[in-house]
Amino acid sequence: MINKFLGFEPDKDKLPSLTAKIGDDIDLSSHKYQKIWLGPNHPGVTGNMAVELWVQGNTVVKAKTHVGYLHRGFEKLIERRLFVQGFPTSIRMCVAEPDTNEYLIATCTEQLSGYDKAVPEMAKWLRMLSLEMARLQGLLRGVPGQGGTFALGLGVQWGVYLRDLILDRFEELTGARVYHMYIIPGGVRGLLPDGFKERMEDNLRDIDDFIIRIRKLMFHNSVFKKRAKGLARITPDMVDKYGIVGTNARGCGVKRDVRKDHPYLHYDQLDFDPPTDTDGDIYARTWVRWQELIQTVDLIRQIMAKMPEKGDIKAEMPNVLHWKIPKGETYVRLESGRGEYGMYYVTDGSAKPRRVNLRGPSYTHAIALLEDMLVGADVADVHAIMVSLQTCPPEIER
Amino acid sequence: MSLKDILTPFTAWSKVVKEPVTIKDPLNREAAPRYRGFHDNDIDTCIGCGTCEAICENEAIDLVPVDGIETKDGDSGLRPKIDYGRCCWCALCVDICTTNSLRLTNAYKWVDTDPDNFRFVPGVDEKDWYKREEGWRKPEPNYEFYGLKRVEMGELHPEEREDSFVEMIKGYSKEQAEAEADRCVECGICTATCPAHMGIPEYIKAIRNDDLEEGLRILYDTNPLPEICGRICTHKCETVCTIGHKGDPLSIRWLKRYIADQNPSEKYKKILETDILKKNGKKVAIIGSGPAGLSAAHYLVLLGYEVEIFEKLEKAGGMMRYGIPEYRLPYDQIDKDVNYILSLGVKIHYNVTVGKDITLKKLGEDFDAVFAGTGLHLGRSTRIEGTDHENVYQSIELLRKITQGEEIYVPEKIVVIGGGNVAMDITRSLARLQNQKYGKVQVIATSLETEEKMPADREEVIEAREEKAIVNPGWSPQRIEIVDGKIKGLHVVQCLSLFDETGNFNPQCNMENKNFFEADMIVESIGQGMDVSYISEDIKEHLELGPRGRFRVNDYFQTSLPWLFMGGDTIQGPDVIHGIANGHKAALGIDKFLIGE
Amino acid sequence: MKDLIEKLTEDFKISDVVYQRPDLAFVTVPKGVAISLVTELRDFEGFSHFVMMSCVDWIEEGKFQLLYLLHNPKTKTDVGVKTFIDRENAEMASAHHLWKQVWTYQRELKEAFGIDFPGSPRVDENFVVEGWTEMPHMRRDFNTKEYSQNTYFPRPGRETNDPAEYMRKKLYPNEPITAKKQDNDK
Amino acid sequence: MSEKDMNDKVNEMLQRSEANVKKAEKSFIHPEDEEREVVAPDGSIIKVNPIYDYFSGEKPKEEKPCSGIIEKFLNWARAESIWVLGFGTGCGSIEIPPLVTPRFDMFRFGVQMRPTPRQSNAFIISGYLSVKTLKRVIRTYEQMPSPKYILALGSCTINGGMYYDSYSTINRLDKYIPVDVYIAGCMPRPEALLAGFTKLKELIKEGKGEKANEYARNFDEYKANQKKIIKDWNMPDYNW
Repeated sequence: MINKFLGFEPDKDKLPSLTAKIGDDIDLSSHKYQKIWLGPNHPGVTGNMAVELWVQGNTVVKAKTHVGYLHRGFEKLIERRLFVQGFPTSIRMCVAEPDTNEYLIATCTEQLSGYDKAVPEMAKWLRMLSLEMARLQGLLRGVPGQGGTFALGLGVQWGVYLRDLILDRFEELTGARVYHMYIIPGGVRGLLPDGFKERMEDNLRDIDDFIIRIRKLMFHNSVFKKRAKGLARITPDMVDKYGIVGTNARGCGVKRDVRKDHPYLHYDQLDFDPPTDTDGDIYARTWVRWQELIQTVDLIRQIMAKMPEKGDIKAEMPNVLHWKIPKGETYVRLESGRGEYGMYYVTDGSAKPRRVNLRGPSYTHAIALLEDMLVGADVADVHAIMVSLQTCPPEIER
Repeated sequence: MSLKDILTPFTAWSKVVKEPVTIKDPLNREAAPRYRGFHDNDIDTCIGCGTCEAICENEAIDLVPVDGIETKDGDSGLRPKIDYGRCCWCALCVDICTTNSLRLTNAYKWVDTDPDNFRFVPGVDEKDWYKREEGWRKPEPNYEFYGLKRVEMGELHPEEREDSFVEMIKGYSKEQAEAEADRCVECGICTATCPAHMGIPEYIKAIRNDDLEEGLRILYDTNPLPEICGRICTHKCETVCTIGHKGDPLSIRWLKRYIADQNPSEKYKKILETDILKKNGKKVAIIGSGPAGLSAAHYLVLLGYEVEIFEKLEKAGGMMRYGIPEYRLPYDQIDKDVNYILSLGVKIHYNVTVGKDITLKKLGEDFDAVFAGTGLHLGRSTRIEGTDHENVYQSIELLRKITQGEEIYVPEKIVVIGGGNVAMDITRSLARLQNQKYGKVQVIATSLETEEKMPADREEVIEAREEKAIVNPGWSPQRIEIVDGKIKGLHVVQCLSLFDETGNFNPQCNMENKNFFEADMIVESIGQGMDVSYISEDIKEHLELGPRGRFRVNDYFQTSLPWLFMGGDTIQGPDVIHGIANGHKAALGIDKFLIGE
Repeated sequence: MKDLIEKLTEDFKISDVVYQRPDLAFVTVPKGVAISLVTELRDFEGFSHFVMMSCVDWIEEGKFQLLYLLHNPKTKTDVGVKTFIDRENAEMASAHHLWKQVWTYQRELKEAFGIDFPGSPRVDENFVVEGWTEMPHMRRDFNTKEYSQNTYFPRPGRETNDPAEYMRKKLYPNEPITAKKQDNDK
Repeated sequence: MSEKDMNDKVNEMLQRSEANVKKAEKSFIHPEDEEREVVAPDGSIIKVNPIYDYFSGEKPKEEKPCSGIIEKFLNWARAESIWVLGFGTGCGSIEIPPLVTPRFDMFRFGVQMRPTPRQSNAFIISGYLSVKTLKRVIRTYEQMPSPKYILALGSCTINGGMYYDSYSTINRLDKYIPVDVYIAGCMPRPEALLAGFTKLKELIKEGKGEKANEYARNFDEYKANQKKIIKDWNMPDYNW
């Protein structure tokens, strides 16, 4: 109303109609369209990637995702490395939740060499702990980060601080802040340090407080509600068509969670139920993630209560320098904060893998799905849509 | 949307009164105690084995020589140099470090303007973080990257073996050998210590790859007696094995034996590609068919020489056959190695004593060169009171008689003087004979050296005790008590030290602490001397003498008479592997002398 | 799962079935029927979730192995449909009409292995590398280390010593040693 | 500028562009960047060559420092207001959020993030650079106003790091753009980054933050190195 009074409200009727469809050749020389590159050097994109947008006025009519800016050729590099050398390389495949990569590569090698039964109990619980901590630190960035895309920076400030506390715990447990290199084929690389559980509990209490506050700040916020509700809606029939997984699928009521569907480690001994919502828009997805935040905190508490006090951390295995795995192939998956995260692993009987292929959820979310979802969206919402799909470029290009 | 949605976010203002979470001094913040920061290395413990280099997936580690660290047995003299333009701080190098010398401190700050500075040798180049105690060390417990426990070798049980001369070590099966070979980290430190410089990591690798023919080829590159060495080698390599710093050293000897055992002798020529050998028309004579002589013969015949061996006794093998009891080295295994060498075209004359049946001078005239590997076949005496009694024997003499199948005098109580491997051999042989004869054992082996310093291999002592022989070291023999012409026993006093400050042999004894070992028979086994009676005086005067009464030879075991080469126990050792190494080197020396470079 | 595969074996000439886990099986089919098997599994057997598509380079046999990994959300099982195609002029029928994300995989495989998928949208566009003139980078015969050293030049000034070789030079330079044998691990 | 001069300039640019295209085996110029003739609104036909028309192809110039106390004052001001470009080029950028949030709070050191190169004078190369990103980094770097500084994080910028054998990432950053400060670590902690900023401030105050001039001085050499690995050079030589 005010806008109209001041004359800012664009008269939609005067704009040319949206004639272009995805796949059509858009003739830029017709002067009806403008091309915008969002990224790679743009604070609004998720990491070092780019989206090429064709816009008509404020509306996107065509989008193309460009990746490869972070391409390091991991899959090629791991083919050159011994089985034990794979995990420091693989962990860098995704910086947002690095532990998932080490778990995958360790489990693949264990399954193919037959040592998966030999992994000690203690190591399994510690693996779960580090995976859940990784999920927690990812969510602490991700949930308020969605608010950040709508210019709500305060939640990010809180979230990043709390994430840092979890990184401190990681540092105590694993010896590193971000690239933990903790889960290795056969086990893990250390027991819990003294007093870890108490300090973790302190942090979890802070996070409990944060969860309440972020709810008030984001989900009861008129701006957030107005912009996020109804935006970038995923419908249940899209889930299989696009291969949507994780919170993006759960946001529209399709309950898929690898932890429940294919229980790995000791997830079958934990009491949890993956949260879902029905709307499928950005608000619903963020709401699911917020519930997941509560659940992850609870899971960490459960794990710390149920895990044994002491035990072996690594299985007895052959000399790592000449470890050979017979010919075989496998696919291992886990539930990362972004959804099903898997690895296809092929061995050929030598001391090095034949092929390693990572299946990141962003591979489908950020290319096929994002490109289609951006059509018709406002330019100002592009960033929000990218973040809501949990785009993580390194796992696309690897 | 309601008014509530507009007002609720303002609750965030309640944080305004909270204490800020900002770290006051972030530049001096300590990292966690387990943090993987910059490297430190205890260079005195480090042996430069290069395992850290092998496991580094980023090729961040170089091995470089360091001032003040010498290359010696068991220490390559190299130390890791780390390139921080490569490192990813995964600490695999720390986890696999064979000596636990490498670690990561929790220091993490290094800012520089010159990219070439980010390389350093931890523990050597001055860095301010070495004093930090915190940091990453190898995780505990039971966190190992290679097996620390040796694969158990199957042995005959003491009860089964104590009265028989059947070989007591069973040998590895394929699975056992591969499991044991898997523990090797391929550093190659052992190669320098092996007198023959065998390609140990290479043949262990051949076992891992299940390519035993390749393994045999590697063995024969430097050692033509693998069956023998695989059983009785003194395995100096195992004393420096890097795996031994944290766990049991690799049983390199048994692995060598495994390769030799698994290859049938009739296939040797095909595997080793020695069906057809070229000839160069020159002739070499070899005196003695011990390890040195056989080794020299083998490499000479490969080089194209016509080789003839002159052996005093009725069978080839020298001390290997006549000095080592059958339960350690069965005669058919000696035959396997010897027959292969003979099958290459080496001629051997048995029962020919040089100096008696044929003179050395004659050999020198008939042949282009002569190699003498005559060995130490004269027993040494303690020369204490009573050693001239008829029931005081030399061990070497008894062992030869046992091999030759002669009946020897075995009374109920025996004392053996000596703490070396030969003493253990005779002790255990006599114990077996006693068992066969009386059904019980009473042999006492005593030596000057204390238990820790006994020159015999540790397992020999343990096995001797398992066979109920008594090993009681640390006593200095004083006199043999003889009553009515019969030996009653040996008087000993406690021995305190063997060498004085200058390192000369000068035993110090505690005369107060006495002991008496009852015996009907005394065996002396305190070392052997060489018999040089085959060298006539006119030749001897041309030969220069070196230290410890041995003849002086050059690097190629050439004496001052250019056509005469000498090697084996008379020059170095005494053990088999030195003999083999000498023979090989002398063969090359003869080739150099006769044909030139 | 076993029943299902047995049921399909004859129609689709399935060979070489490997049950890697109770919930994961790999089957091999001829090149011509791979897409129809994938379609059959999607439409009639409930394998509605397309997990991934991958390629393995079996250079020794001159073959590329293509893998279509499908997931059945109801029975919670996975089937990997494998097919082998020639390495020379590698070409495969496109499956982009079955799932929306498949063309991305095909575009990546075209760039990384040089497998053509005629008809797949944007299959010729660059995916991750830009201005690439060498052979497709994921092929086994592309030596990435050599390429990196020749193109990006590691910082000079590094040299290393092999402990055994160094000890030989220092302690026994003239002794006979084992001749260097070929590396069997390669 | 007369019409003749104009034509000469256009021709010269066209020739340069042709030479450039010939050098590469295949043309990497995007269709919209190709030189072409367009019809202006008034009906006249204009030749355009977007790559050279929109940017300067001129070499950068060395800038002489002011004298004495003025330069000292300027250096002090520069050192206390390091504005970092918010371009996360690699994995090290995950440690930037902790720095701009309360826990480590780099604002108190006079460091802040800016969204565009035009407003920044410091560039954090956060780890490895793929060739594709390097091209953008060069372009971005050249758009930053002088004096400008580069902080390189981690092993990857020094000697390739753990991607030393990757076909996609460069090994040595200093061959392509000049670097002021290297920070060891993979990746460096926020505290180490702050130490890096402290070191950079010291350098600037001492008048040693002269890498932008070094780039201008050795421009040809840097360009040659860059062009050796960036095969599709579809941008002008200097684009500010």
